Amino acid sequence: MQLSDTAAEADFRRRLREWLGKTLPELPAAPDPADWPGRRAYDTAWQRRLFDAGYAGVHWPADAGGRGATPSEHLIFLEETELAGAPYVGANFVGLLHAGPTIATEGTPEQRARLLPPILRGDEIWCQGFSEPGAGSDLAALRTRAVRDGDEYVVTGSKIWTSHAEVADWCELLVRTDPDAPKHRGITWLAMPMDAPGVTVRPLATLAGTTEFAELFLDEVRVPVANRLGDENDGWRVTMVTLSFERGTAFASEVVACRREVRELARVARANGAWDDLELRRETATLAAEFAALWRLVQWNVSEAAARGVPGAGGSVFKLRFSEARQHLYDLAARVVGTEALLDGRWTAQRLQGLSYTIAAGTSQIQRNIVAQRILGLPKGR
Amino acid sequence: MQLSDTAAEADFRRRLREWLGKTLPELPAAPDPADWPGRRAYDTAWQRRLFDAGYAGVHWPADAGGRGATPSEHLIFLEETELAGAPYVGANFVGLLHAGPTIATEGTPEQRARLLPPILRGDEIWCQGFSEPGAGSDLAALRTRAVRDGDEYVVTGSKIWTSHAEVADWCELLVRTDPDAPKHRGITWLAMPMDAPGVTVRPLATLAGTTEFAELFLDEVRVPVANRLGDENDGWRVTMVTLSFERGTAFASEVVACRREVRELARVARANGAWDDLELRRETATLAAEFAALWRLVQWNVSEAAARGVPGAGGSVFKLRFSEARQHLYDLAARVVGTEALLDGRWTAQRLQGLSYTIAAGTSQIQRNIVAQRILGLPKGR
Amino acid sequence: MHFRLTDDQEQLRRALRELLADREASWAELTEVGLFSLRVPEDAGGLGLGLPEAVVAFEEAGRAVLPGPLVGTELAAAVLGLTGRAEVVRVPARGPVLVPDLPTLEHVLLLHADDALAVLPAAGLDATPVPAVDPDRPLWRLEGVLPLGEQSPQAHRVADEATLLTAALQAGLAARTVAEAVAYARTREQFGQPIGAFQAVQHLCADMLARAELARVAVYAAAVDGDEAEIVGAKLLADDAAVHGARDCLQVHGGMGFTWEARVHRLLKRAWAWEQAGADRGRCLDVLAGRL
Amino acid sequence: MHFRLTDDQEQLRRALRELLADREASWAELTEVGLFSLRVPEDAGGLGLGLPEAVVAFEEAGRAVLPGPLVGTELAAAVLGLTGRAEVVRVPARGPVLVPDLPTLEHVLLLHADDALAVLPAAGLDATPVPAVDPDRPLWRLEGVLPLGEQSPQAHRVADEATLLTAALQAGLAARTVAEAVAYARTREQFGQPIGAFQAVQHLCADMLARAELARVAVYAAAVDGDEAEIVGAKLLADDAAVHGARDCLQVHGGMGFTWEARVHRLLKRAWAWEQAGADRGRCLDVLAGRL
Repeated sequence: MQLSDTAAEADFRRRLREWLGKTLPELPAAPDPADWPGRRAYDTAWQRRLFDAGYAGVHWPADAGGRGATPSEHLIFLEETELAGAPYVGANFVGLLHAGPTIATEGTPEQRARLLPPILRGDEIWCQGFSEPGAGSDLAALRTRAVRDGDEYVVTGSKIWTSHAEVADWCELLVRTDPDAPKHRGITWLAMPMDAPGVTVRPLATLAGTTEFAELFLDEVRVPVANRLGDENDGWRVTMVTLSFERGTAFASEVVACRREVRELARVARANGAWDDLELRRETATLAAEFAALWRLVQWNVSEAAARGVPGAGGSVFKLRFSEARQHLYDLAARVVGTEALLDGRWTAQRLQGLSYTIAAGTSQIQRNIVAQRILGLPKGR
Repeated sequence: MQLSDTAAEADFRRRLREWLGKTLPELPAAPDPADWPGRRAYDTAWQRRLFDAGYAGVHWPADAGGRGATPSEHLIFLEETELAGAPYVGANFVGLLHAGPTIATEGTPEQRARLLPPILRGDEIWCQGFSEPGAGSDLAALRTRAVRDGDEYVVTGSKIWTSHAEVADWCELLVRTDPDAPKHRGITWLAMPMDAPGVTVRPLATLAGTTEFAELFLDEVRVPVANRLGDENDGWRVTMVTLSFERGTAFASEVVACRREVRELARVARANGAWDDLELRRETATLAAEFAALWRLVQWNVSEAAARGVPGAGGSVFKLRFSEARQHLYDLAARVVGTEALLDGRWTAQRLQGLSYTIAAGTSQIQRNIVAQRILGLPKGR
Repeated sequence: MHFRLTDDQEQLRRALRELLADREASWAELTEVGLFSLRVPEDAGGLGLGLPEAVVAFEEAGRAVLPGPLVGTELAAAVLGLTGRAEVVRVPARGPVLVPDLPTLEHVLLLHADDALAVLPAAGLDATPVPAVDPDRPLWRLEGVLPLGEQSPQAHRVADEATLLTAALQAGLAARTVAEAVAYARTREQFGQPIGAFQAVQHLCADMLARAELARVAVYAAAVDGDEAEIVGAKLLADDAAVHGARDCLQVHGGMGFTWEARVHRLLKRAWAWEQAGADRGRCLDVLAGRL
Repeated sequence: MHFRLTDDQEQLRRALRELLADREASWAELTEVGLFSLRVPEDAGGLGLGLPEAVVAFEEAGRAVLPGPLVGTELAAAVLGLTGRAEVVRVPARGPVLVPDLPTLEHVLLLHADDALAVLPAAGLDATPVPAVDPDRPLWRLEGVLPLGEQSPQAHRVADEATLLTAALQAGLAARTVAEAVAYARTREQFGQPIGAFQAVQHLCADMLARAELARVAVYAAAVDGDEAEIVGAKLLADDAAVHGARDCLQVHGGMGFTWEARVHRLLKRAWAWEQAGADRGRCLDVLAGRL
């Protein structure tokens, strides 16, 4: 067991830190969160800088244009960029972390050549069309239909929880191509151009009052068959393949951020007197221990993934605990700041946002099912 | 909404309190918990005193020999006897609170005449033969067989969690008389004399190291058909009937006791310095509020039962919260007393005993199923 | 002992539930049905009822997540004999002093930590509007030096009863969260069955109900008994039932609950707001610990 | 970074798990395999390994719920160069000073609240046997005035490493509770299916595993990193995983768990005992808060 960097890792970290130190001060001011074109421009400019410096797709295989870094180096990348306060992956999220890796694994040479380089350079933005109003936890119940018509699919239906839809060039879309097959067997993966006729984007206001997500309405949208990844009706497997790209690094930046938040909260508590309350002090300390351990769990999972080539089963365990710890953090913050928690300020915004943590990317209930059935081998109920 | 006594209730309470004040000092010393014959003698002597004073079967209907008191008066009886430190119902439990009421409702005139008076007078002790090693939460899965042979049933099987079996005269026994019927339909209720040939009692050590319970082994025990309550194969209904006798008063004494325990714990904490720990102090206060509310919930449920004739659905809600609050109380006590919690003393004995609260008389999981399905009307899963 | 609603109390509850069922009642309507004059003596134009009736009524107001200065207006009329809208504002242990709905108020009943009460004309207050997280409960921050108050039996009554009426609002809100969660769980299907058929969802809802029921009974008992320890205990249980319930209600709603449109978030935001009204958690626990 | 067991560490774990699999190893066997000399330098007859290896070994000891003065004997050898059985005893915040297994001991390592250490010959101590709740961990109460101790780097090492090794025991015990609960849930049938098929049981077990895994990783990291804050954080998580896990394991076992025979209770009683060994919760949290 070793937690310190290898020589190569230390070198990678040092160079990255140097580059960040030089580059970050040159960045323009971050755009207003409501200014979608401004956000796209900001995020893609950052991606272009990463690309020029050789840090685009750190974790992508070299033959897909990435750096081919080890999982440990990828983790260092995430840790250092977060510690340095570098921009969040933002609009590049789906392209870099989901659609891109899927195409790298499952795409034809033509698809890879056409679609991957613009992701790495920050030229093209992707969004994700998976969830539907009727298909959330039960994603495979999706009903958006695609009917083959010559060289095209004609797609009709709707999607929800699509981030960056307003400024995306492409959508990785899951559609049902065989309504008669068992639900996992009739799904197909398509790369849909967002400017295709019939695509309507409607911003979706969240409980925080912001519009981070959109709904997509698809009305006989024609998508070339050439945009299909993998075989027809094989889209479920194609999509799941990408999850095995995940090398324990999901949420790594967020853990680093939460550890900073706990320290910040302690500072606020010291300043406003809440620190004198033994209960609040101990609860803050408990969370500090929890996030410290969660960071170690990230390192453990990354090491496992690096050694075994596949991510360990630790992902669901991590997700379960991390989601709850983050919500606990912002509930605690509300008690620390007192009546300020009733104002729409910094801590409250985080608290509202945090309400999604036990829901998005697999509810805590689903995570527990996974842990119980796939890790512990408990039987499915009747 | 009224919490104070009516004139009749106040009168009942005053007379009872007077009688307790006069009677309790006359009682002999309580026997050693391991001395079963001593316990039987002590408990039945107390029951005889109650009988002589007109307090035997306070809640039983008058035509069954009881006092026919209102549910409110029954609650007053439970509260005052607990507050005064009167003996616990002990060995009379099953007779007074389950078997007796069942016989009162379902018995023939002959059965009532033979079986009820000795319960009220403390002459005969009952135990309960319901649970089996393979039938706990799923009680109706019981497999102890009874085969009709002329005027007798021949019973073979085993029972578990039987209190006072060592000193009981009778066992209210559930047996399977029709193995081919749906599980709730093939069960029969029998009054089995404990001295019948083929009955073996084996003490069962609990995790606390004591033997409060026993296992019953039944080897071709012959029970007269005349001892059957209700029809053959109708035993499930017969048994459930008694639960509707329950008028919200179950655990009422225990709530009174827990409120005393919280005050006692605060005294201990003040004495040993634990009270200076804000966390412990607040946790104790939280429990004080919880038990105070649980006492109000008892009063609410009793009032509902009195008004409607059936107990409200509040029983499961009460059981759920009360079980957890009691366990919390003894976990908190362990923190208050420090290393003393590692010794086999007063608080630790309670803590160990308390481990059964979320299991016995319907696990908390079963209680939640009941609340969700019967009160909230949520559908059964597939 | 007859610890259940009387027929009159049942009728009051039914009337209010009906009024508030499908729409938001106007302030005039609430005044008309006597929400604020329940406890005003009959010879002063009120209904001459007691705290139990007020609590039953406020439970319904909480269930309907009514906006506006409910608690203060009732207390101003019932305890202080003042007419017009009013709100009780406690000086918090931490954070700014916030007044909800300030421009609509005639009186601000400012309570200090020691229960000293200052009855202030709302019009003259130095206050700044601030962005509130609950969209139906706009807030103003009091600026400058806070006026002193006076301790008195009346002030203590305002303090205790503000806590109790707020607890009643929370108990009603908690019951609402159960109803909304259950209704959604019965209709929303995933994996081929209503999500309410999954044991995980059932148990979540069962615990929600248990919290709501215990809180409700505690609030009723505190109204009948009037003891400070019962009041603060009821507030703790009601806050927990409302906040935890609203949180769980969102969880049951999954992604849908995260939308603005679904309005589930209003339950949580209101529960947070009412949690900070009346005596705060630290004070409630101190009172209870002091009794042990 | 290579944060997983090395091949040698894996081998150590496998060897111990095999040794401890189905029966209780004798003290001689434990000594023989080097449980107490893992960290003793090779030239002093030990294995010359480090804290990570000790933690891996103690995790297995915890999983096997081994009795005896494990932690103190290891620390006496590794830190103080003392041979023979020893136990670390912390003067508690509340309650008597309790020494487990006293008659078998040669040394008592008495730690005061300020980490001052007194190394005492066990034979001379004024102590009374007292009834212990854990049947495999008999206790003696120290009587009279406690000997003073001395602060030193060695004393601090004993304090920190006692906490860490106890955390390792608890992490192993926590893993054991998961294994026992899952094994029972897979075979015990009620309502026509294994109880492990019920979502309520599945979720209980899933949370148990999550706590156990997080604790395990935290213990490993603390062993590698050696930082006091990591150690006390690991202890908190491991105590929670062990105590809560043993509690849930009993719940999964239902009535069976309540019998003496089923031996599930031993897991809980030991988790309670080890929770009070090493730094206590208040101290752990103070250290962590001090770092913020």
